[in-house]
Amino acid sequence: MALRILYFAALREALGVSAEDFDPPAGVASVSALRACLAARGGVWERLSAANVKAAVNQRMAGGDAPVAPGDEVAFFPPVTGG
Amino acid sequence: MALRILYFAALREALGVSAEDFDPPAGVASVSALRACLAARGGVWERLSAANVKAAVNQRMAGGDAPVAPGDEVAFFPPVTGG
Amino acid sequence: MSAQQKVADSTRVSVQEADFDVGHETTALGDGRCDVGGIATFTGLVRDANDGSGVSAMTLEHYPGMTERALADIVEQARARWPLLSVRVIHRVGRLVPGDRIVFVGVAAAHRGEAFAACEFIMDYLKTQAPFWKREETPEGGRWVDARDADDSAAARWSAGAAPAKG
Amino acid sequence: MSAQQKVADSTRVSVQEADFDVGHETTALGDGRCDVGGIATFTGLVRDANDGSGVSAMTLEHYPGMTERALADIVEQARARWPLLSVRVIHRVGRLVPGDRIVFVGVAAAHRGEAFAACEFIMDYLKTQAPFWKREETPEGGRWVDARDADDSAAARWSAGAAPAKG
Repeated sequence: MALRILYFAALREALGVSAEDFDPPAGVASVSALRACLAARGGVWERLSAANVKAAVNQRMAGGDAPVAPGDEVAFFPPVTGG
Repeated sequence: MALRILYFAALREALGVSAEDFDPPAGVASVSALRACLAARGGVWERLSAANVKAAVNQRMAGGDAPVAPGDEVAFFPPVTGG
Repeated sequence: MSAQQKVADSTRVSVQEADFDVGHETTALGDGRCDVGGIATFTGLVRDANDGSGVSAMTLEHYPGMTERALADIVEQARARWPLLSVRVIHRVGRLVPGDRIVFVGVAAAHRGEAFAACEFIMDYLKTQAPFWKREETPEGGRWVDARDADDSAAARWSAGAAPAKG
Repeated sequence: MSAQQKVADSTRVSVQEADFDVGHETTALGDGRCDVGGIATFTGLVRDANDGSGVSAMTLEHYPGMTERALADIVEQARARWPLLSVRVIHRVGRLVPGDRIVFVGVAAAHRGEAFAACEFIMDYLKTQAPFWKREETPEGGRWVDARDADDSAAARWSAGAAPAKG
């Protein structure tokens, strides 16, 4: 079972992708490992390495250490600007 | 020309007076001197000596040192409780 | 636009027996201008209990003339501290029952921090500087409400250089 | 009375394209109960300028599902800090023009200090924790709004034990 990955706002626009199903390589079990793995695609994907890219796991804000497991919904996005 | 003196709320009720025109003795030229002079009437008037009685001169909050002069409107009242 | 700004830049203060319309008052603070980022409001209501006693009604006495002046002074102090766009203060007098609105303070500003700070500042000062007195009706009879020490300290924190962290 | 209290004790959170009625929302926070001493509200509006450019419109993107959850979490954090009676949060999404309402936060409590603090806390956390993103239309084209450092520090001051002086 893959991860469901979502991208929002400026990041979504830059990547040209709003969502994907992704089977991470074995050993990719945290938000930061997943980020590094996606950024390794190169090109626009290197934007995922930017320090200000935020993440959520299963719809809750998550730090780099947060675990990710098959079936999780993981989102990457710029700092929020609502309100 | 006398002072116009007003009393409000619990103080007005205790004194049984809401307003009076008062010619202070010569030398009574500050809020605290006026308070002492009125309190010297004795009985219920001694309530004017209470530390928590506030004063206004010409419709602005005034400390004990504030000057009072003929024609002024001076008010005495308990701490305010609006809002 | 400048005529509307002139109107909206104003301070409006009312002391009245009549109730007021919170939606109308809040909306009016931003009407006709597009530089308002946020509007903070406070509406005070009559509670049915105070100091352990039931309150069936209260009567608000005030000092006509001084009241309006005191409220305007308080708003001017807030305007000297923060860049405010429009300010509205309404205080009711006369007899009120639990659930009734007593007071409304609304502040429009470019940024929320200023609107929140000024709105709370005006309420804190109003509580200690504006000449209103509440007399409550309880099962034990009528009684004048005692001033709360908490209100004095709430007002005092503004003069201790205790401006909110974000200014 | 207890059935009404049950309703009014609730938290209501909405994410919607439609506008809202500030008067109705504010009044509803106190309806049917007489233990509310004050209601603090904040209404955020679209400004016609930002970072020196004119803004003719903006579009709010969000993360459906997470948005509602994040807002509910923020309100729960506020409830854990202060005794609140009712809380209402509304955030609009979609296309908005200057002067339009974006967000509403209303908090009813027994005392004003709690209502003010919780209302500002919810706004500060919403600004940094709720997944909304603004894209502005300006004469130079569309642009995503940058997060403001001031918003991070506004939220951070609540975790530095910097509770308002009067709690």
